[in-house]
Amino acid sequence: MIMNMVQAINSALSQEMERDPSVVLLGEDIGKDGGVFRVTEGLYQKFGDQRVIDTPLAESGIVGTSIGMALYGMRPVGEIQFDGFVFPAIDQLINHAARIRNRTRGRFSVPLTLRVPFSGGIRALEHHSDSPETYFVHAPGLKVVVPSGPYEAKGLLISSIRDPDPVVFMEPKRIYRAIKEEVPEEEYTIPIGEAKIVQAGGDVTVITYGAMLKTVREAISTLNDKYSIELIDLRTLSPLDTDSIISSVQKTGRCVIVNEAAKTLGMAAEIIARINEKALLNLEAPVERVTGYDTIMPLPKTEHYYLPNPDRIRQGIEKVMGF
Amino acid sequence: MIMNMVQAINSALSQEMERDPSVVLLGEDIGKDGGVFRVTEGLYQKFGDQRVIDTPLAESGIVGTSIGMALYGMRPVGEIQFDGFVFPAIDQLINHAARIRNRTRGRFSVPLTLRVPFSGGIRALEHHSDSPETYFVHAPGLKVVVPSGPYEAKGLLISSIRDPDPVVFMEPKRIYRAIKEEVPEEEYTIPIGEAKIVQAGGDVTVITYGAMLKTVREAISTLNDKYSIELIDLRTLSPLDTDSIISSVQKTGRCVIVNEAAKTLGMAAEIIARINEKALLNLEAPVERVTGYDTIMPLPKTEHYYLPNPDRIRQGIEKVMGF
Amino acid sequence: MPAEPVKFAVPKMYQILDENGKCNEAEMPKLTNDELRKIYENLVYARMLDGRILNLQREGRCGTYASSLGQEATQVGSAFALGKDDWLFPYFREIGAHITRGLPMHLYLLYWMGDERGSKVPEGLNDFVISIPVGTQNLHATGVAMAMRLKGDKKAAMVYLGDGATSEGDFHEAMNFAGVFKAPVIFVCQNNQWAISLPLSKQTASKTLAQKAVAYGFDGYLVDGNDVFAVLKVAREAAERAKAGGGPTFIECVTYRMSDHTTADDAGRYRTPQEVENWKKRDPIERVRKYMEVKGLWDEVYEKSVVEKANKMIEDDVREAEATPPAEPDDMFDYLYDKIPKNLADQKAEVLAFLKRGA
Amino acid sequence: MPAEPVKFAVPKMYQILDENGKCNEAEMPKLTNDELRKIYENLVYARMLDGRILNLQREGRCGTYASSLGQEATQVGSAFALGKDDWLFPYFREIGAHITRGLPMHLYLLYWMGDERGSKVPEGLNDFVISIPVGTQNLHATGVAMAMRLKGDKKAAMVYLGDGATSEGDFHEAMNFAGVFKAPVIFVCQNNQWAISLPLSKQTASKTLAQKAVAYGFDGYLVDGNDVFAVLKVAREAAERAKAGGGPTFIECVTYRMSDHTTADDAGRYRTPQEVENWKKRDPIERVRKYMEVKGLWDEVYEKSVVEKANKMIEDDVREAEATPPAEPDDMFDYLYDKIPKNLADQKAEVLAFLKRGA
Ligand SMILES: Cc1ncc(C[n+]2csc(CCOP(=O)(O)OP(=O)(O)O)c2C)c(N)n1
Ligand SMILES: Cc1ncc(C[n+]2csc(CCOP(=O)(O)OP(=O)(O)O)c2C)c(N)n1
Ligand SMILES: [Mg+2]
Ligand SMILES: [Mg+2]
Repeated sequence: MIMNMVQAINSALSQEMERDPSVVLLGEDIGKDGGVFRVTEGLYQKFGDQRVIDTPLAESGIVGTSIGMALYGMRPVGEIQFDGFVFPAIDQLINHAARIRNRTRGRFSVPLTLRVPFSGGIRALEHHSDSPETYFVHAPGLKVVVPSGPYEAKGLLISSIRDPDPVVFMEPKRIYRAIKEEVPEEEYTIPIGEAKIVQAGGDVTVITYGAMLKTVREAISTLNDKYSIELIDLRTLSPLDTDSIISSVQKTGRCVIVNEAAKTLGMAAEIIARINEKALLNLEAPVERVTGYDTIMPLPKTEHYYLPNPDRIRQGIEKVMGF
Repeated sequence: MIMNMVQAINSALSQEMERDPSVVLLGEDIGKDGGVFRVTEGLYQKFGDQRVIDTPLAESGIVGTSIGMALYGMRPVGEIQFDGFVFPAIDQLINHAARIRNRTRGRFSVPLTLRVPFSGGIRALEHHSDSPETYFVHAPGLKVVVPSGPYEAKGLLISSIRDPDPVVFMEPKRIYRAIKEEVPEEEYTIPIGEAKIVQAGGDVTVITYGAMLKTVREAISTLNDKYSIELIDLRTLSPLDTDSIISSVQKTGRCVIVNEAAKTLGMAAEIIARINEKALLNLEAPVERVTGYDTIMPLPKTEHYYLPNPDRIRQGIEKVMGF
Repeated sequence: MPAEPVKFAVPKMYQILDENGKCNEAEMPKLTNDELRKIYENLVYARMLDGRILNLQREGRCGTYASSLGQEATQVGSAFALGKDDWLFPYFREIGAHITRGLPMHLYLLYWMGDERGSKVPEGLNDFVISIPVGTQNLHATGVAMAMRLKGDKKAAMVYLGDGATSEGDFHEAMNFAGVFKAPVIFVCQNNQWAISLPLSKQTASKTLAQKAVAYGFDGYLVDGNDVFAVLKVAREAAERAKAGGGPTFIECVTYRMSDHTTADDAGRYRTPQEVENWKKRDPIERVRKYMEVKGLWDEVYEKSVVEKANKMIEDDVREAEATPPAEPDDMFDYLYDKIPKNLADQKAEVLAFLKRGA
Repeated sequence: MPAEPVKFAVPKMYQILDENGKCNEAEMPKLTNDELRKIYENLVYARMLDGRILNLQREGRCGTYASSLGQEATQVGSAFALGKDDWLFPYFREIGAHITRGLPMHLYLLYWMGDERGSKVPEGLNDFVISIPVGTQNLHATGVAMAMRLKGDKKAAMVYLGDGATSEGDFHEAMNFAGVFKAPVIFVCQNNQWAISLPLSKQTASKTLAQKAVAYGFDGYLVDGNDVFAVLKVAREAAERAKAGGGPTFIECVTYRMSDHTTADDAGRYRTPQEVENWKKRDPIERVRKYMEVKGLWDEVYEKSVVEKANKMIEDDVREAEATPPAEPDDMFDYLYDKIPKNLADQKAEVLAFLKRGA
């Protein structure tokens, strides 16, 4: 069935809720309204207000009570309305959800999934276009998953919900409806922790995730004749699939990493550190970072200056190729 | 005058409060009690409860009201009692303090200093030994300063208080009283954004900051005869003094970075990324990370397994030297 | 005597001017005729500009926008109680307050059009900028008020929040700090019954928002938010009390969000047209008009002049906002810190070089 | 009528057993003599174990510790109201509650000695682990209670918090969620007058903590926290109400922290010995003893047996805790996730190799 990402996520939620009565949704406006992005559309009508729970306006409350529900054996799927509003919940995520299994030596655990629409490019309001993945990837005990399209979204979300540990599931809102593709109607899972080689190649490795995959595809569409490009979609940011990255870079010797978040301590930094550790001698050129800047995501009128775009990505690829 | 770091910070606070009536302190138990680490000892008695303000138990409240005070022209110096309790304040720090100058195009600014005792090694309770610097360094608009001893602490704190932008001043609590050294009684500043070459050398660059400087010194004390080690104390994590790092690594070709925070997306990752960008061809060996693990800081009985220690650091140095 | 829970009686809503324009003159705040007219004109300008922005949005000339329709009395009445030296902290739905304070409204437009320069409030105007994250602004206002008190300045800070915002932790911490430090801050809660799709009854189990002040040891008031005089009266007394050292006040203004939450929302999904219709009868402007008519302060000629003047201002606002030349990419680097750090300067140079090459 | 603030009368404190052991029998909760004795024995064991831990700390055999001295009635009385199926969420000062619930107390010791295995609560015991971050546990308990309600389980969750914790945003959000979702959760606030060095009067401007429940639309009770029967009575009724679908209850237990905040604190810096002396007269155990004596349930022989039994248990607790072999470094990797990810397995292998080399 042809679906966009909103439909794919909706389908995953709906099927998991049918399969497992302990799956409940919590969030702001996810009920009758179907969520501000309509991701939960129809679920309230289908499962009722005991399974699709409109919460008061309080993000720490959403995550903190989800932790409680998870302790009691449920599988809460929380929604944070926009990236910028995850910060009030960070204490509950990092100091609690992420630590409970470890600190109780396995006695308690928190099978919580937190959905967070993120990243820019939709000309949204302030605090509606941020890319906060670093905050979660740095925190031990969390898993961080980012789909790059409808097919990935459904399979990864189902895996996240079934995962026995807390997963931050980051949804690149820019491609909520921008990509349509065949998505199986039945349930399926995509393993967490495994990157995907989207396109095999031998000259240069391009690594990205989320909405940027589309942008990278666009960028390399005009370079594919010139270079043999290996394109990797990380899919999971934590735990990071180091092996896939390393074997690719060992083969190509050149690497460009694209992430929309701020450059300093963005995902690209960690990937470079791991390449440095395991494939330094293979490198023919410095690994290139094409990322957001170390500044605040601008308001709509100038957000295009901030976002990595095909031109900047191509420039990055040319740079490593021409080194 | 010989001072430990607690005394040096106290002296900086006291002198800045005398010099500038707009400097006020806010925090939990900083008044009569003098702070849980006694850093503000005597200041309440000297300046009164209008300048040394015991707040209710609420970290977001401390930072949020400090922002307001700063908007009104004061220079608030907030204290978070322990590292683990900065998370409830992260929204106010990252979404507000860090952004106000930018979003108002300079009309409003937030000259706030937030003191955060951090890192482990003092056999403290849960959530009392964390190293959250990544969360601040990744956030555009913040400055992040970490002293490594009494002398640095006084000069850097005075610079931080006078800085027109929000500074997270992270105090390595493990060395609060462990290092005593000559500290001028009068006021002086140490510029923010400049690393310090603690020891010049040509074979290998060792980069660290905070309490780890002491541990690194201990580690290399037995290696200084064997290798010519250049030791860099970052002092400021954001903005990072890239130039000092790069020129050192260009010279030595070998580098070990020591940080106590979790490895993935810890400071070392960003430093490696920058070395990769500007000094890749100078590298004779992969840059080595000696860091905390990607796990939760253990409780006191096993924290020694987690903390970088002289042996691990020496092993790291030998590894890059023997590559 | 068996254990009894804390007892509490739900308060009654304070009103001066009813839905039909009937006024309890004994309670009227002191206002000159000029002031009365000013209030009316602000209400009208607010509503008209709001409507115009909705149109601009539909035409693609403005970004997502949060309309104030129906809440003008709460906004104008409260802001009118402030002096020039007082500070105002909006959230994002206060067109009437901004107008009353004298913000050049082309800036407001510019902001919603997606340009940071819209938040560059003119020097001398003590109005902070819009807060998109719900609830956080309460702490900023409280901090400013704490500083006022520390400095011995006889001023007050006023902060706006929605009914939904009362659920956030920051609201609680701000209320508590305000109470403890007797900060001269006035919390103006625009209880417009909805937080996007969440009705008040699901936002909190407490019968009124005003009673939340009980938790913090200071006064809460329940006021008809569609009655500009009641809002002004209570806000003015709160400001006076604040400046006299009496500490904070919480004012629940009962009003209604007549429009969708924002232009990105469709309220038809979660509430009945009937409900909206019912609230139309309680329109905040209509009743002022009726009142002024009785007083001989309103007639068709006056109305025409008010509308014309507003239209003229609105045209100027729109023109000025749209005539603002596009921002430079430099801006995203230049305002982050007082002085641009080297790393950022390098990134800026990269962007500029990249853009030059592209051109 | 002029605008009037929300009115509210400060409640009176509920008491059954006064400081002299005088009891209002009409209000006594139903208790068999065995139960009475159990309560007394728990109080004594709690106090003695607490004292023993303070000694261990002084001897360097335990880490920083937060004493419960003086607060035993609040803890034992409230926890006694729960059934086995109910859940309990402590903060970090609930030795009496843990004892009452049947936690093997060597685990409690192990935790304060700095070993995560102390938080490995035995299966079947629905007690969550200590929360060092103040206030956060309120949301966890509320979430568990929400889940109980969703599943239709007739159970309740009880959560402890200090007076200081009422200032945190998470407390507010938990209270609000609890109210909205009618969650069967009982908030037991140990108002021990101090939050480290901050007296209650600087923590909040509200006269009582009980009245904070008004903000959330459910019942708050003000109870003598040094009266184990009053606490038990109110907590039991709250638990019954919760299980019957009546929603949450907030109970302020007025008590006193007789010791320093923790062993790292010196309360002499910020409070007078006089204040502590005054509270000694309101000791929570003394009055139960007097009451039981009158009832013929207490004499010196009994007392001796109680103390002996407690001593014996304490020796066992200490022995067992100290006999626990040191944890392996593996543990810091093995429990983070259900399955150890590769990156972490690599780090673990590194550590183990490193340690082997060192040995
Ligand atoms: C911290 C945070 N969470 C979520 C949002 C998304 N959001 C924007 S407005 C809104 C509802 C606000 O309701 P209310 O406070 O009643 O104000 P109103 O919009 O009704 O004026 C929500 C949930 C936000 N802006 N900030
Ligand atoms: C979020 C957070 N901030 C600060 C602290 C440090 N701290 C530990 S206990 C405490 C005071 C707690 O007071 P209260 O809630 O009254 O409980 P009590 O200790 O009196 O039992 C503080 C400030 C903490 N543990 N967590
Ligand atoms: Mg509202
Ligand atoms: Mg207390």
